[in-house]
Amino acid sequence: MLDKNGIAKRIAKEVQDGMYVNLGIGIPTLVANYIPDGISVVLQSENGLLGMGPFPIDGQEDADLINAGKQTITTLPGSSTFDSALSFGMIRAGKVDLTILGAMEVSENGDIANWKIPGKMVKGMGGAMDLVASAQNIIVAMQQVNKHGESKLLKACSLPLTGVNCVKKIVTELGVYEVKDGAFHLLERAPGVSVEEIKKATLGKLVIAGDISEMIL
Amino acid sequence: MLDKNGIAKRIAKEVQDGMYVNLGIGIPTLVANYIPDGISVVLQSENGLLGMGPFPIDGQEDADLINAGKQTITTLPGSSTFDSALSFGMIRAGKVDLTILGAMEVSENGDIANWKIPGKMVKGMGGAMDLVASAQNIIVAMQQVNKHGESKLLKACSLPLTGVNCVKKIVTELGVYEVKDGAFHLLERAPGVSVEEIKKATLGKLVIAGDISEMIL
Amino acid sequence: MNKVIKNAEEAVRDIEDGMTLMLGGFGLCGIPENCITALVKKGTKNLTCISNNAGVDDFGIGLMLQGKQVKKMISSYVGENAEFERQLLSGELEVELIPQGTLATRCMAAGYGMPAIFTPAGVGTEVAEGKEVRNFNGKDYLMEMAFEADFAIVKAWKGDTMGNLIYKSTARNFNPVMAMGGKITIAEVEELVPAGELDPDQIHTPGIYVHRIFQGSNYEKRIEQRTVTPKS
Amino acid sequence: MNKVIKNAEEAVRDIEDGMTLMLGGFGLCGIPENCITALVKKGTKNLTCISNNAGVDDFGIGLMLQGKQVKKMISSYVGENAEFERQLLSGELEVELIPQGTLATRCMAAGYGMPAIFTPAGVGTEVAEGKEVRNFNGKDYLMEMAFEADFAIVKAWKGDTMGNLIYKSTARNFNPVMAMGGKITIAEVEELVPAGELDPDQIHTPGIYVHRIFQGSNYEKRIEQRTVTPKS
Repeated sequence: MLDKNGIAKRIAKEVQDGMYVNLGIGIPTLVANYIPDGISVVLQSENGLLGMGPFPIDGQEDADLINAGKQTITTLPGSSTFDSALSFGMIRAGKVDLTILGAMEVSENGDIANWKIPGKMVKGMGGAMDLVASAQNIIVAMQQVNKHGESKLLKACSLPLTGVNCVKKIVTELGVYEVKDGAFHLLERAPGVSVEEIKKATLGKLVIAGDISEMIL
Repeated sequence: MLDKNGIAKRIAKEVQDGMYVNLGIGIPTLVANYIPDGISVVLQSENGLLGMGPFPIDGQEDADLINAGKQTITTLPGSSTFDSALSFGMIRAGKVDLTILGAMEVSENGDIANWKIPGKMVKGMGGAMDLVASAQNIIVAMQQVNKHGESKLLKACSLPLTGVNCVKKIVTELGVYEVKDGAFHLLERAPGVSVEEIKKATLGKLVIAGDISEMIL
Repeated sequence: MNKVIKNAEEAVRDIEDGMTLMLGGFGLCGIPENCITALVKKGTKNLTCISNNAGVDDFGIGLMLQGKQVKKMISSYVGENAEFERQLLSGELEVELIPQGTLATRCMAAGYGMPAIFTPAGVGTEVAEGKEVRNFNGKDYLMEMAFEADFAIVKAWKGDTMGNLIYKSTARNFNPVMAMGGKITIAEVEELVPAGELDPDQIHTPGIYVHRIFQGSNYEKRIEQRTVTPKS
Repeated sequence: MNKVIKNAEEAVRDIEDGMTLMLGGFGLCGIPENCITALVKKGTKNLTCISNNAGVDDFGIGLMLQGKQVKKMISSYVGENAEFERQLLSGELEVELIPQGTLATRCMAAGYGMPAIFTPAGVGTEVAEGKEVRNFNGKDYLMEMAFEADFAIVKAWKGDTMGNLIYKSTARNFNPVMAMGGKITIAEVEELVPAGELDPDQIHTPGIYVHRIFQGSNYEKRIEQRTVTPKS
C-alpha cells in the first residue's frame, strides 16, 4: 500500500519531458519532489505563473510571489507572470499538458467530485472546475477508501460534481487505474496489494485484464 | 464653404479635455492639428497605441512605430502599447470617448457607408466596422456633395453599409448636423453658406429649427 | 490629463450603499489595502463584492465583513474566514461561488466589450443550472455573462499620472481584468511616477481603463501561507 | 525544455500545401520576414493566410502572392498590392474580409479556449450574412467563431530559449493574439537570449504558446508610409 509520498512518486512517472503541468493542492503538490532527473517540466500555477520553483529560502519570501495554494514560492529561469484570465485562457485552450489533482469521489465514467460536501461549509471550487473541464490529460491522486472503509471509486458520484467525463487516470494507495469505456481499468497494483483487496475497494465497474503486475517505484 | 482644414478645425471644437479620441484616415487626421491649447486629449491608434504623437523628425523614424494609417509617428509621455485584441477591446467597451471618421454616405437614421463601392476593387473595412459599432460618440467628417453635385446625406445609403444607426454628428463643407430621430438637424452653417444651399445639398430629411447661425472657427 | 487623487478616502468618496465592486487580489496577494481600509472607515453598506477570495478574519475583505458591509460575495474560494462562515450560515451574507477562470473571464469580457463568453467550466455541475449550454465542435460550453461593476478597485506596483499600471509578479492576478471591468476604476499603487517614466511597452493596464490613481501607504502585504526552505 | 531551432527553413519545414496559417504584423510592421522568405523558397501552395494585410507587391505576404502560393486571404484590409488585385479579379485568389477587431478577437479566442465571441462589429452589414445575431442588453451582436490555424508565425523583438516573447512598440499588433492561436506557433525574434534573462513580469507571450523559436537575420523592416516633420 502506498502512502501519500508513494502516490506522488508513482504519478511523477507519468510526467514527460517538456510538459506544462498544473499541480493541485495536497498530494499533487508532492509530485514536484519526485520528477526524475533529466525530465524538464514547467509548473503552472493558475494564479498567474509559469515556471514555479521551490519554496524560498527562509527570510527570502516575497508576499507578491505565491502559488495557487497561497504559499510563498520562487520562480525558475524562463518563468513568466500573467493575469488570471490569461492563466485560465491557456488552461482552456489545452496548452497545459497535464493536470494532477485530488478528489473525494470519481465515477466509472470519469466524473469527479472534489469541491462540496452537502451540510458542510462550502469553501468554493477555486480553479478546479476550469481545470477538469479543459485539461487534455487529468490524473487524480486520491485515497481509494475513506476512513469508514468505503470505496471512493463509484458507479456514480454521490457528491456534487466538479466535472463530468474528464478523469483519465487515477493513482491511489492501492493501484493505478485508467478510466475509459465506463470502467476503471486496473493497470498496476501498489506494492503488497492483491487484486482481491482492489476488488473489495472498488464500487464502480472494475476491469482486470490478464495479470496485473505490481508497480515499480 | 469649408475646405478640408476648415472641417477639421470645426471638428476640433468638439474635442473636450481628457478625452480619448480615435482619428480615422484623411480629414480626421487633420483634427489633431487644431486641438485648442489647454485641451489635453489622448489619441488612440487602433493598431495598438494610446498616446500617439506627431510625425517624427526627419531621420528619427522608427519602422516599429506606426499608426493605423501605416505612417511613421512618435509617442507622447504616458503612452502605452498593446495588441490588436486589447485595442479593439477598449473600443468595444466604450472606453474611447470620441471617434472621428470619414464617410462616403450617411443616412438620416445614422447609417454609414465608407468601405465598399460595388464594381470597384474592395480594399477592406479595416477597423471601421468595429469603431462605428462600438463608439459612444461618432462624428463624421465628409464632403456633403460628390463631384457630380449629388448629396451624400441620404434617406438611405445606396452603398454597402459599414454600420447602422451610429453616426451622431456630421461636419461637412456646408454645415454641422446632429443625426437624431431619423433626420439631419442643422446646427450651424459654414461661413458664407445659406440655408437654401444646404437644403439643395441634402437628400435625407433635414430639420431646420429657428435661425441657424454661421459657425465661428 | 491627470488622474491623480490624494488618497484612498478621496478615491472611495462616492461609493454608495448597495453598489457592486470588483476588488483585485488573490488571497491577500495584490489586494487594494488602502481602499479597503477607507471603505471600512466610510462604513458603506450592502455592497456586492466581486473578488476571488474574501480575505481572512482580520485582513482584506474580512475587515469589511467584520463591519457587516457586504451583502453578497461573488467569489471562487472563500475559506480561511470564520466571520464569513458565521454570516453565511446565519443568512446575513449571500454568496455566489463561480469557477475561478469563469470569474476572471467574465471580468475581462466587460473590459473587452463582450457581453458574454463561453466556457466549458461547470458543464454538468450545479454551476450550469439555469444557464444556456451550447455545443461547439462536439464539446459543451456554458454561456456566462460579462460582469458589471460600479467601481473596480485594484492594486498595482507602479503607476503613472495618466493611470498606466504595472503589476509585480503574482500580485498581478485579477487586478488587470478587474481594472478593465469597472465603470469607474480606482488604482492604488506602491509608487506613482510622472507620465513618461514608464516604458510604454511594459504597461500592463493602459490608462484608458483607469479613472483615479493614488500612491498608497503603509502596505502590510501580509503572507497567508509562509512556506520556506530552511537555510542549509 | 529548449524550443530553439536553427533558422526559418527549419521552422517552416513541415508546413504543407493546403494548410491554414496565421501571420503576424500590421502592414509591413512586425511581420515575420525570415519565415515568409523561407516559405517563398519552399514554394508551399494553396495556403489560407489569416493576416490583417497582404503586404505590398514586393515585400511581406506580397512575395507569397507573387509565387501564387496563397489560395485564400483572410484579412481586414488588402490595399497597396497590384498583384493581389490581379489575382482576385481573375478568380485565382479568394479573399474574406473581416473587421479588424473581429479578426484580432477571433485569434485571441482560440488562444483563450473560447469557441466563439460576440461583437457588434458588422451588425446590419453584409458581414452579418449567415451569422447568428443575438441581443444583449438591447444591443445586437454577431457570434463569431474562433480561428483555427495549423501554424501561427509571429515576429517578436526579444525571445528566450523557452519561447517567451517581448514585442517592441506597435510591431506588437496581431503577433501576440496569433501566437496564442496556432496549433504550432513559430516565433522569429531579433534577439534570442537564454532563459532567465527576461523579466518574467515583462513577457508579452508566455512560452507555453510558442513551440519553435529562432533568431532571425537581415531584417529589412521596410516602412510603408514614411511621414516626417522636417528638421527645423
